[in-house]
Amino acid sequence: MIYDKSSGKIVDIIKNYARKHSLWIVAYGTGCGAIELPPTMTSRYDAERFGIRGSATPRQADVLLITGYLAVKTLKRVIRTYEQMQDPKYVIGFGSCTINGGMYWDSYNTVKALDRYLPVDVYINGCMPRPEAVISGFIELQKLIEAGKANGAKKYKENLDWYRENQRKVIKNWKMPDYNW
Amino acid sequence: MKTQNINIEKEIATEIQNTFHTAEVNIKRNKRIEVKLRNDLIPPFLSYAKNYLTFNHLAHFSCVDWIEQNEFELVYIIYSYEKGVIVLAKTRIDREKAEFVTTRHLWYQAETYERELHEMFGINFKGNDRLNEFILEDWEGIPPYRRDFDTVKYATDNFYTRPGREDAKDVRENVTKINKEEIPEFAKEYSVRSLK
Amino acid sequence: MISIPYILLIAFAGALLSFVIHHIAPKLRTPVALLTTVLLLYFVWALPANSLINIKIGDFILTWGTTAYGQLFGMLVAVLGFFTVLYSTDFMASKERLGYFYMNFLFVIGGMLGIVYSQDFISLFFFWEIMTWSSFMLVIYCCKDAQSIGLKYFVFSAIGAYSILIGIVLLYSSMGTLQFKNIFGHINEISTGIKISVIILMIIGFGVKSALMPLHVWAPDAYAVSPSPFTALFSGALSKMGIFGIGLVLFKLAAHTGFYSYVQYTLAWIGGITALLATFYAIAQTDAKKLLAYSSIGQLGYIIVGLAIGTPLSIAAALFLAILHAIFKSMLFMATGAVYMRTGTTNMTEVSGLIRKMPISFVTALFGIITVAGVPPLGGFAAKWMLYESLIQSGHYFLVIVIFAASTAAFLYLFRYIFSLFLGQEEKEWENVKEVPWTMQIPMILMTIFVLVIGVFPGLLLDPISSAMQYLNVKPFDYQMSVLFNNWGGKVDMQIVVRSIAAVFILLGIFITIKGYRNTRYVTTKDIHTSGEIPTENENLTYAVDFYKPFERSIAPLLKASIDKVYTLTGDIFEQAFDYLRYVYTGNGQTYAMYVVLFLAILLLFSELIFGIIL
Amino acid sequence: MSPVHFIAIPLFAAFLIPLVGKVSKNLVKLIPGIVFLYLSYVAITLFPIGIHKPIVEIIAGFKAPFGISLYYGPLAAFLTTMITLIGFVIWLYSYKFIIREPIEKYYMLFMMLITGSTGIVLTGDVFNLFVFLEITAIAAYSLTAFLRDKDGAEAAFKYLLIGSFSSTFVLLAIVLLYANVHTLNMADIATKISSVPLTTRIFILILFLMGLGIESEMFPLNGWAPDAYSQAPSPVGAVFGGIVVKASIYALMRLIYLMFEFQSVMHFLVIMGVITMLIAEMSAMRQQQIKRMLAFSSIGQMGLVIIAFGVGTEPSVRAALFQMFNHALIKSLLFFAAGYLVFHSGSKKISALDGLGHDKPITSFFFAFGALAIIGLPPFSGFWSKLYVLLSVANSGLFAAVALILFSSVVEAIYYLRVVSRLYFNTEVATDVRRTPVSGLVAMGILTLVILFVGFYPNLVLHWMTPAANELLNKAAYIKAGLFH
Amino acid sequence: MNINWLSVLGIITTPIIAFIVGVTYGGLTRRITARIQNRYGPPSSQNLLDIIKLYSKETSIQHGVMQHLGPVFAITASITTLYFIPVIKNSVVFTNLSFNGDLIFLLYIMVFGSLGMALGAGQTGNPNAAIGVSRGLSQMVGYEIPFVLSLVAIMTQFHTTSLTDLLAVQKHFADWIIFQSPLAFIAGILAFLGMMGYAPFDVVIAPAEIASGPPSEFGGKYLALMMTSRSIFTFAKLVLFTDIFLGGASDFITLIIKTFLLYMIPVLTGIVFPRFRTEQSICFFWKWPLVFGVLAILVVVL
Repeated sequence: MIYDKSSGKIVDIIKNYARKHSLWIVAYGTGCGAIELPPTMTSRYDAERFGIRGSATPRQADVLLITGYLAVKTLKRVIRTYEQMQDPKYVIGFGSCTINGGMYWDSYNTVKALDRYLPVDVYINGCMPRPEAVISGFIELQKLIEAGKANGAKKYKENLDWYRENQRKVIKNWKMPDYNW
Repeated sequence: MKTQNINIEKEIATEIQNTFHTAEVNIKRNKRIEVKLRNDLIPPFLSYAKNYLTFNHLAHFSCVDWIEQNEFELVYIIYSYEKGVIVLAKTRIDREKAEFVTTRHLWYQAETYERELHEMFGINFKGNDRLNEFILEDWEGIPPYRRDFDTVKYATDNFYTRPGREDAKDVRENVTKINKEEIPEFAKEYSVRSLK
Repeated sequence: MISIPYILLIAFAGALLSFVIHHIAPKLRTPVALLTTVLLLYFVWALPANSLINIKIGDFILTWGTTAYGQLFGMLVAVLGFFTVLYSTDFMASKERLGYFYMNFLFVIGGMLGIVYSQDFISLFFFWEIMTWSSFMLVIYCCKDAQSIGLKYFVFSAIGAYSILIGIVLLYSSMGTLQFKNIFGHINEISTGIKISVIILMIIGFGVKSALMPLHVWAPDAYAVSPSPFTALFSGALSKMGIFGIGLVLFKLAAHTGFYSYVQYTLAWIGGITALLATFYAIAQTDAKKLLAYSSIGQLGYIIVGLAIGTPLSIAAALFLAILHAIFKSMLFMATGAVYMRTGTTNMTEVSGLIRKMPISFVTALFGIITVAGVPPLGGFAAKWMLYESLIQSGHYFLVIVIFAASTAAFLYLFRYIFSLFLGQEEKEWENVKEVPWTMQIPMILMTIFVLVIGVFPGLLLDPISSAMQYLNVKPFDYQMSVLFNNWGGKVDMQIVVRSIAAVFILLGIFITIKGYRNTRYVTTKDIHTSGEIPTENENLTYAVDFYKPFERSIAPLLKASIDKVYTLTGDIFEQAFDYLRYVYTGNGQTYAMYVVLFLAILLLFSELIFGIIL
Repeated sequence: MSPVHFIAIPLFAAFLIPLVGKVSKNLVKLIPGIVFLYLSYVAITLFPIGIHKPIVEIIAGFKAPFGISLYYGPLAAFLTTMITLIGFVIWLYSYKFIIREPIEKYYMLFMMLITGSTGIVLTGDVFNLFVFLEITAIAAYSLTAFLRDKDGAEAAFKYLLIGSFSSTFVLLAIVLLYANVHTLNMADIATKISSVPLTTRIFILILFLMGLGIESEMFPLNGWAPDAYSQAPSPVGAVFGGIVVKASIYALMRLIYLMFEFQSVMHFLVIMGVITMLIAEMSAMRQQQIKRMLAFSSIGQMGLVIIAFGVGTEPSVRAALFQMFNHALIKSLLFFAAGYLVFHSGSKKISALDGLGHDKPITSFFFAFGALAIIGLPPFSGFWSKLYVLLSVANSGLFAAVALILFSSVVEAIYYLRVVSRLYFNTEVATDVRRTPVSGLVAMGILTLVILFVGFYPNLVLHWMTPAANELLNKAAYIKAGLFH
Repeated sequence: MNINWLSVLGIITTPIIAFIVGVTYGGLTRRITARIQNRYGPPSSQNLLDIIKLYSKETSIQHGVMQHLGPVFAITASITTLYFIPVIKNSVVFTNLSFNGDLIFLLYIMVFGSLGMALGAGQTGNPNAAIGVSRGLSQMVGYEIPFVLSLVAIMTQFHTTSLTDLLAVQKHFADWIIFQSPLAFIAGILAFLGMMGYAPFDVVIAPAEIASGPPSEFGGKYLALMMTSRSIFTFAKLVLFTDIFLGGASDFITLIIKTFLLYMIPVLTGIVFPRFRTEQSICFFWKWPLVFGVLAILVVVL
């Protein structure tokens, strides 16, 4: 897979253009952030004009939206969902909980710093980020895609061991199938 | 129209006191009665309250960790729709050997509360056969709601903590103290980008 | 050398021989049975067109002869007989009482061949009964549950056979002969009442075997419990004997009478309703064989509709469907049998995801269901097309809706069938399932090729059908090797259809997916979107129970009303009455003595009534 | 060679057997075999003659109508052959089956019974008919009680009770007949009966109908049959079904055809036949004991025969005779098989037969074979006779009877196939170390072969049926042959 | 062998045109929906972008052969169906194979794709997919009956089963079958609503409920193929209905106008209606559309 704009092939430009304008999100409603998505998608803010659309299953989706704090239990599911997605795929961390734990900084069951476990392309700050911020985050992602820099999935694949190590550190009982890609 | 009995708490309290002589019955405030009982009297009391005093709603069931007395206090909050009165039935059990009997036969929803208490406090409810993994997954060690469980220590031991957070001094101190891990180059990029 | 008595002799001698050999040299029984069917196949195929044999028994002359119509069905029986016996060699290998099995199997085949070559009603009935009891023996072959089912089958068959017999008896008493050549065409010499009774009785009788709707209740259970090779023959060939008989009655007896149109109209509607209801019942089944059994009933309903409409195109459609149904339903029953052999069950809620384990069976089942559905590239389409065209053009507007509804609803159960058995979750329980042995694959593969070829060249099958129709005194219809015509000038060229589908399919298939397929990696069916939850190995993710619940809810009143209950109730009432009646024989000598005295008294007192004389 | 051998030889053997019994039991067992072999020789010799031209034998020197005469016409030829055949297989079967002492008494009674039956078939004299009837009946009573258990004795007593009615009625009828026509020779009676007042004739008919109806199992008079069949030893059941009843019904039909030709009698017979058949088949449906079930089936089949006789046309009489023949064969086979099934399972109950087909495949096979045959399925002989009965009944326009016959066939099929499926298709396999004796299997095998052969080649029997039926129907010829031979 | 190059041109261009038109219609639909919901809405090229993106996505996993063949079946059926429908009246280029086959044939070949899709969905082993197929097939039984009723009415009225003959009947504006046989049109168009699968009849792919149903395991190329097929198939169905009821089209502009108007019926219905449950939609189809269909036949027959 070529993500780079610098290859200069017209095909890649078209592909990246299409990718940029067609972001299908699998909204993994983990925390309170999920409540910000309905206003984002509906008439008031209408994210669909940027080609952003909800999709039902990870197989069809491009963007994994982590909307809030991640319990260890949830992380396991999120990892699985992420690994079921098809390349190219992007992760957006949503709200301060995903960045540094937010108000759950001392919780016994919440992971802080999502990027230790999944390659986050864009973080959206705030607690909670308003829909404007969400859309701005998406636009940021679009810019990255167009520039060919949204290569989190690639990084994930290349440094799978490091991610796995972190993941296994948190998830005590690793019962998942290993996706060796 | 039903006439409002203003002395209903007193009536109930008296009735309870007359039935359970060892109980310590206090009227905490309007429509709220506290009943402290010996732990072996809790099942008969709840049954009595449910069947004779029409307290047929288990509103809540929780636990307080009295680590100083080495005891758990179990609190059953039951409610009567007819009388509009809440009764808090409290009892103490041994903290070391945390065991109690189930009240699932009275209220089926008690099962869920008991599972939670089992997981969070490590109380074993005899007669409840569904005390399996509930909210936490693969939890090892001290149940997290016990007061001798150090949550900050656990969090710092297990989860990576990002440096920063200048806005919150107390937190920052903690964080800077504990963060010793190296971040690889490629990962730093994202961290930096998101923090700027 | 090659004549009908030899065919029958081979069949029956082979039957007895395989029974005897089972007790002497058990290893030889299967070769003997197989050899018998091969010989039968050769003999039937090489049978000269004009053979005619007369045998005198008492007052009657039994006549056996070949007709194009009989030969059509005879060929079908012989081919299916060979395939099913070949299929049995490995399928039945581990079973007990194989001598019994093969004996009755060959008896069934012999009986059916006898039926198709009969040229008089006595021998028709003779072979009909042989076929009936030997098939009964095979229905009860499997297990204890089969007993009551077999008994039900036999009772219905007996009722059917005896109503045929009453018809025969009526014909004999009014015409004095039972030769086809003396009866066909001379039917108008007898009175209308007898004519009507004969035709109705015979249609009822033949209708039992072809599972017409109020008489179908034996079929699902009997199909479900009989061993799979026999189920294939049962549904494929045996039920076609009913069609054979109805064809004879309709076109050789009823066609010359004044009330033909009423018979046609009634029968067509019965067929249509059979098709619809059977389809609905099939949707609600959980056992694959029962599902296919109801499907068979439905398909036979179409055939009856086609026969009853009576236009050349519709009769051709019916006969085409009859032959094709024999093939594709055998394919499906064989695929089901293959699943049964490897998993030990045909319950669709238990088995799933066998596609990678049993690819040949899957392909057979896939082609089978596409043919049943009547979707274009395969043979089923030609039959469906001719049937609908003839229905619309002969003005049966509402009937076409009924059977179209049935045909659409058929997709439901067909998909459920193939999905539940072959697709869906690959369960750990069936991890070690293997493909069936080659003896079972060969018939399946051959029949798959057959439906493919017939799909492109329906004319191959329409040739014998049109000569059979000539025998039935039906006007010829237009067709070419691969082109079908209707009466309004419409036509479908199957070659163009198949070519275009194949071209697009190959273009897209090769250039778009083959590359993709190579680059992809197989993941198990546990690796699916389950909202992040990780299914454990033993977790059952199969969606198989209550597959069509919403649809069943929509047609709930139809499903609830079961004709079966009526029969059960009738049977219970009779049995209870019989039970009371047997206490006439009290076992008490005094009572018996009293009966004697009472009888004497009655004879004396009512002698005027009885003998016309006052004593 | 003379037809009198049919009566004399068994009679002689019957007297010989107790004497030989003092010497050797094994010899006793052989004597009936020798007798039957001899009788078969007689039958083979006489059959070709009798079937074409009746042989009339005068006993004691007086000419008919004064002397005692034997009439060996086609019908008698057919029936004696049948009795010989059935008797032979019954002997073969009994050879190992009857192990209970006193064996010589069993064979003596058996020989007596054969004497009686052949006598009934052969005699041309009404009083002798009565005598032979009594011989048969008394032998039958004794055989019923042969096992000397409580049930057997009870059944025999019932049989005796009803049988004494029979004797009384027949004797009364004969007396009345003699008082009116002053002769006992049947041919003579036939010529003179028209002079008797109608009322008297009807009365005599009623008495005959009562008397012989009891023996031939007509409906309200057949109370004895189920018990007698089921409690007697199995070969005796075959004796009843194959010999006694067939002889009695022959006697009844002979008398009726000879003396009374009212249409109403015929219709009455048809009605009685239908009622007999229906009630018997329905009663058989829910029987718990296999032999009792067979007994009821037997009664039902006799109903069928009575219907066919009652229709009274040439094809129907032929069909009736054919049906009689087939029934004798098949029912004997069924009783034989049932005998060993009961023996192996140790219980008379049908429910005890579960899975015997696996343990005793050959006996079970014979039973299944017989069941299929008696239901009337091709390619067994039962198919043809039932078909002939149906066609002949229908030819007389009695479609209701046709429908009822077929209805009872369905019922018959149900209860027979229930047993068959129990035999073969229940999984519990009972094991019995005792083996079925070869003699029994040979007996059943002979019957099976005959049934199958007749099934595939019915012409063999049908060929003889026509003269036999004609004899019964053609009164003038009988008179001519009987009186002026 | 003489090859009619115009036909070859038609055979190549027809699916392409159908794809472009279908995709644009899809995009327009989303935009119109957005406008009605007081949103700005995506650009009308959005569907095309989606499809390009899906094609460009990596497809690295599969659940078996049928998952591959399912979408191929679907697109084959769509294109083949299109070939047997006269797209432009009397046009040499766009006649394709419409001289062969008739309405009954079309009814059956249209099913081919659904069957393939259902098989592909089945192979993935996702229970949601099976539920979706179950719902879809159940609903199909619902709408096929009124549809066939209306077709039978038309076939009976004009004594032909051929689509070309039906086109020949509707020469002038007043001859359109929508005017000649309005009852059949009502029954047909109600069935059409179900056929298009927009709300209220979108219980098959209900995304929030059963994770988009049959295609829930399809991503990347599979989904792209399916969307392509869907676009072409939508166009084919629109052309079919235009040919049957609206007198066909003799040039592209007419075709676009007619099909677009026709297309707006299910789209606009879908925007304002909530979703029906399966049995509700079956009951719906077996109520009024059925009555209209029967009336249409009765009118023709009597």
